[in-house]
Amino acid sequence: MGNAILDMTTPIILAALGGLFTELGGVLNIALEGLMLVGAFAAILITEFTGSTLLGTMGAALAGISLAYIFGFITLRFRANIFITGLGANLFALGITNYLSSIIFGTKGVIHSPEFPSLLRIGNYNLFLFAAILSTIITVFIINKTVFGLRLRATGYNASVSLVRGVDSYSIQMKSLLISGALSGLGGAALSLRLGAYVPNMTAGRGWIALVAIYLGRKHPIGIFITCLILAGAEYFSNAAQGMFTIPSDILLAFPYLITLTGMIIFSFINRTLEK
Amino acid sequence: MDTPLLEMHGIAKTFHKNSVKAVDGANLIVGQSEIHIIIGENGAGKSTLMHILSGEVFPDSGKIIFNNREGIPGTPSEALGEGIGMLHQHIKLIPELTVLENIILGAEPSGGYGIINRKEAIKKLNRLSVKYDLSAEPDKLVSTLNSDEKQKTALLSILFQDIKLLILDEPTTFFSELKTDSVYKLIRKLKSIGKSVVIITHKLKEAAAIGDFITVMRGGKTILTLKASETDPHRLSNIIFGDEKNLSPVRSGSIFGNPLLELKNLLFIKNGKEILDISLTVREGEIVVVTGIRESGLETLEKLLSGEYKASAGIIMYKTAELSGRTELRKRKAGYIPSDRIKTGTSTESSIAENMILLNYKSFSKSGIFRAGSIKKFAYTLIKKYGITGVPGQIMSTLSGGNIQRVMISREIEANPELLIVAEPSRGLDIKSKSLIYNKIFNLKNKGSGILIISSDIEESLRIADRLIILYDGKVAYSGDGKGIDRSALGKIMLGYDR
Amino acid sequence: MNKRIVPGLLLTAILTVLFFSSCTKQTEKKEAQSKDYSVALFIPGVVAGSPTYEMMVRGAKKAISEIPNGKIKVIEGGYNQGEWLEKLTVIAASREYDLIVSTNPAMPAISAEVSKQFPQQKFFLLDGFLEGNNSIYTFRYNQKEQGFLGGYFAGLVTTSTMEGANKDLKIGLIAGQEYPDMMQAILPGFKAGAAAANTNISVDFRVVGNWYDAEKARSLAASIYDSGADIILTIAGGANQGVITAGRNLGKYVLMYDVSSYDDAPGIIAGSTIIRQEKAAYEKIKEAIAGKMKFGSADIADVKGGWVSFDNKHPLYQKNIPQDVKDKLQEMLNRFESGTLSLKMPVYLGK
Amino acid sequence: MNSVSGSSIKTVAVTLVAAVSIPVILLALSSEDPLQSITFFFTGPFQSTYNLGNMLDNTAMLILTGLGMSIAFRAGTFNLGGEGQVYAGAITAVIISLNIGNTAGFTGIVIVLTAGLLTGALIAGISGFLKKQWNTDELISTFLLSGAIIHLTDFLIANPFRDRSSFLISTEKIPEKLFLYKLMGSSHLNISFFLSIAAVFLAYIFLFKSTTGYEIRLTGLNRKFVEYGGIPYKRHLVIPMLISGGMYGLAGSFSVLGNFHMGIKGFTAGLGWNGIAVTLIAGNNPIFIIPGALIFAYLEAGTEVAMIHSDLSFEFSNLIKAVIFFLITAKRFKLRRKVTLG
Repeated sequence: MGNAILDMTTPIILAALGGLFTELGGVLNIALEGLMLVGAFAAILITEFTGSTLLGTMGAALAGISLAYIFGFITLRFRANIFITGLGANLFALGITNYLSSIIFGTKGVIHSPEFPSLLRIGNYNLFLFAAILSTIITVFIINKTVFGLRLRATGYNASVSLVRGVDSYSIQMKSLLISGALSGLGGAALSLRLGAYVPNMTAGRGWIALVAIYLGRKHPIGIFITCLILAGAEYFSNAAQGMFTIPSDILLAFPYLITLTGMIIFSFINRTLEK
Repeated sequence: MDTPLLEMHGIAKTFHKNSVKAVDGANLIVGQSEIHIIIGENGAGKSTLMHILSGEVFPDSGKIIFNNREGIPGTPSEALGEGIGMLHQHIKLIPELTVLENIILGAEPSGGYGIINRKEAIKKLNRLSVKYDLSAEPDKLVSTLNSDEKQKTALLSILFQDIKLLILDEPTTFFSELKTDSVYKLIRKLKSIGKSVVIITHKLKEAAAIGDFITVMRGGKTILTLKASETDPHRLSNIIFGDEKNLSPVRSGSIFGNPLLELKNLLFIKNGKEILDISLTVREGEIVVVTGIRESGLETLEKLLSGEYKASAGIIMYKTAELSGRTELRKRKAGYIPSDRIKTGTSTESSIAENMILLNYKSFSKSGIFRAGSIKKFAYTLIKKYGITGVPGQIMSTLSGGNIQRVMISREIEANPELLIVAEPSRGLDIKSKSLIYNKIFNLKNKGSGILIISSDIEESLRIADRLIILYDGKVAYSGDGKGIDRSALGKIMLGYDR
Repeated sequence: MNKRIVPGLLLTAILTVLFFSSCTKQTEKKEAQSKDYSVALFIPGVVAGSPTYEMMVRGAKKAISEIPNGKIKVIEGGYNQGEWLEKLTVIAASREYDLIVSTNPAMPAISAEVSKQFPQQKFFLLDGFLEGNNSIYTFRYNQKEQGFLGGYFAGLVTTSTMEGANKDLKIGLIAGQEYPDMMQAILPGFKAGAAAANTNISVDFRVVGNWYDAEKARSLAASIYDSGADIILTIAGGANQGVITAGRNLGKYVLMYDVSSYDDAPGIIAGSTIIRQEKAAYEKIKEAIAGKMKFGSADIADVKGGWVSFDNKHPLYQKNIPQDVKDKLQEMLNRFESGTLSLKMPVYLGK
Repeated sequence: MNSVSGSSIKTVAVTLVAAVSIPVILLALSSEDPLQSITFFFTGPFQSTYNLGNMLDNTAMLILTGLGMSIAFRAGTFNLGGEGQVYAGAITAVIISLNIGNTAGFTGIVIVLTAGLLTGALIAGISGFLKKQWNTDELISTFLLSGAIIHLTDFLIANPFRDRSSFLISTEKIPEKLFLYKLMGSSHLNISFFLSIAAVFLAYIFLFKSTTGYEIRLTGLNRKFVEYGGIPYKRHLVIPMLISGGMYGLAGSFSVLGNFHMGIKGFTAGLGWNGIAVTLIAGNNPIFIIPGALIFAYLEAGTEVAMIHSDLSFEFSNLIKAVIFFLITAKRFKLRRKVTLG
């Protein structure tokens, strides 16, 4: 069970950590979903051609970075509304992956091959889990101990003060977007490489869940990690419940949302009570 | 003579939002190790000119030569890179970060790979602390600091960057009155090690006291530059403001009525520490001034009265009603001019008219819908009465700082409150605006309203108070009519010598 | 304020001009209509990820490519069922197509609705059932039999001595969503088939919630396998991939539906039911072109007619499945093909 | 959010040109007969009254959802739960419609619309209440609540209210007496179009001419100021949410009475997200929501027609929409100035 939950949660942790960087930099990144999707696609595409999951993984990060760059360039340079460009980035990811896949593979559908190299595993755990744990620790370090981390937080808290202090918010926010692209791309790779296949739309809302995890995790890497585990636990419970009870599946599908919401309400209630 | 450190020629800037020429062909020359004062009325263009120098505003035209290099800084980061740093009138710190993080931001000592070298940072900070006599606790969160500590942190943050020219915007507004001396000391110290300082102020005395040169600005133009030692303050005053004497407020005779506001043993305790313990009464027709140095509890008193803080013990009486819990003075139509004019006192993205009707907006409506005509009329009346440059529909953020304040003051005073609470009445105001606000306050007093002023400006306090209360360390150190107390005696009480 | 209204007015003006300019175009278009056969293939969803849609597209294209001036247009209608009627109406209203081809049990009712407005428009609908509308011909697969074959085979596997089979008499079915055919034909057929192999077999039925969340399908499958099942029938579109991955990771079996795809995961995909969708599209559109399509009637395509079957010819099947299982399945297929056994496909969903 | 304002005519023109020319380029690149695709893309929505009517009906829905969002934005809150609120409003409308057989007609329509509106309002109101009571982040709570509501509505349609004689996952048809009066041939355009235009003006008056609107806007701009002014602002964490959700719910019930006449699984999908897009395109100004919704509906209709008549494919319609989303709110097109010292 623990293994299953950890497996379910890795892609979301990676994407949420990516989103944390933009969130701390004061950028509402709703494009996590699209960034994951291009990562998932690139991972399969490149692994398919090179036969190496490592190259595929790197390709996924690069694909995430590329989309993040387009998204960031338009949003930050042209000062377009980040919410709409974020929706745009998600649509773009869907369109471009289908388009490329029809050019390259002659199908807009599922991409897979039987000889797909399997992922490296250590014991029962696949490498992405270690990547997620490592990323969490590195994120804590970057945020608290590096020049970039300090400038990132400063920009997010108050961009105008940071600007006066000589911090170039454009470059900081752009970097944070690129990092979120890389990490979300990895999250996408964790999803598709483990499956050995790319399915259009396979991220299925995980980018949004990652965004929720950032807020529920109080914008702290460790908090996010724990939140992701809890969310995956809720999902696991709902999956298992389908086999145990005769509850209509639609109601069970609503469960993870309700559990998360309840958790959030309890959390804010406790917070408010402590404040008083 | 050496070449000057800074030359600015023909600088002009029009803000598109309201097409007002903020700076209109200004010139400025600042030498090496020179203290240069820029003086002028609110809205004369001083701040804009300096914001252009610090890279925050990009001019429409003009030429800047700094340190023998010509060019215009595109961003504050570029200006800082060249050695130009600015300390703003409103403290620009990030409360969620620690003191050290705030200080090193933008000039972080790096230990390679982009990792902050904390040891090096602390070492440099300690060196600066000793050199300029400014202490700091590096790991404290800025949100937990008192205003004095915040000022030190802000100053250190500028000094931490290696600058050649420091711009100070209204330093004595920024620092409490009695800290002025230490500010002067600091400025002279900077000069002595070869740095230049440009100070924006509208205070004549300040200009004369420490400046080497004084440049006067009016209507966006630099009208003349003088050597400070050769300047006669009265002549200068006439150049800037016209005749100062006529503008000075006069205390009027007083008949006091019933108590309006009574604070009975009002106590505020934070983290087990007693921050404030005060009793006072404001009667009809009375001006009560509470003064003290910054950390003496003035801010806490304001926050208790505004309802932001909840009193730990004691009673607040408004007329005959006892207000429990958080004060609801505002709901009882008490007037209140907060010390934080911008964030609290105005809605900067709303129009002048919308800001003006805040206190009685419902009276401009019929069954929930506004009558546009009467709002417009009201706004025009206030604009005229308070000499505001603008039209009712104009967005506040396009106004100059002085005009923003006038809008707020007009609103509070025109509501004819029975009780008016004013925090730091003269902060950031030029003499004209100041005298306007005093005249309005005296009018109100003469109509029988009670007025409570919370001010760290000593002279102002002495001049206008019917009753003077001096706080020291959160406690009342003096309470009386203020007669027979001169400036130096007052200073001693404020610093706790005369207890 | 006034300044900002300008762009809005500008846009409204542009749109108005476009409107009037296009009105004139409309009249020109009518003459340009071709007399040759043209087909619109309306996909209720997207082709991506669906082998059955791909098969239909292939069959239809092949049929059209065999006539000189044939025209075919594939139109993806998206997943929102609410929009299908509107889109189909637009297609019919264009009067460009001699025949609209589609597939889905819901399409007959929608087509009948469109037919009220455009009676001359002909429809050929796979996988749906409607009798008596002279514009519509339907061709429905007997999915109850198809589900039965799957269930029977899964039952044989779980009771077999195959390497991945355990002692628990448990099998699984994962569906993308709960939809009428699933609940009333496939699942009952699957259960009946399993019971025919051994009455004690229980079926663990779970739903992904969509047709693309392969990761969720993977964890659902893992959960089913963990609870003792050794083979899962997956009918979840693109999400099938997740079930295959789970099967591969745990060394269990997967049963495919509609399309034979043993090569995708040799040794893991133990069996596959099939429908002859490509052949159906090809042959029936040829009929329509020749003017021989029986509009107004509804055909049921079953195992006996050769439209529904189980792919037991594939080398991987031959190699991996024990002889006794193969024999029993063949025997069952024979019973269907000879007509000694048949299951009634529910064609109307009574209340 | 409030900074969405005051773009100059020049940037609007550049945006429009870019938003129009980039799809043209994409179409030209992807299509075998670019001219045909482009023609269909731009003139398609006007080629028949059916297309035009449907586009305008879609515009009406987008106006309502856009208004719902803009009121939330003005109050400084964020309603990410539009999808669920529209869907729930719609299913309520269906359920009520199926159960008031005898009160059909005008009264019935009013009852159904009110019920839909209240459902949306209630759902969004919960998030507003949580915000007011315990400062629960409404951005996340609306999103999560909507996620759950969507599945629960799916359940209602697929189970208790399912029409088991239909192969669509849908409810039964509502009584014909409740259908809204149609305006343009067989298209879906109906009187809700006028009602949504009226809603724009009501919203405008509410926001800019009423005392409550004044309180709401000030709360959105500067909460400290409102508190300082002695305005009881806490209810303005709830009221805008109620209005916002109400608009969404109303849009849902309009689409039932005017267009679908039954509940179909997932039938209102997209309206919530598109409402946000429309609001942001309109710079949060209720009046601009009309052209904003029109642009949006026009684009959707254009791609749809082009998909049906030419060889434009599904993924390309996504790409075109993405590009337009990228550019439509751009405020300036010049790159950063590069003037440095030295």
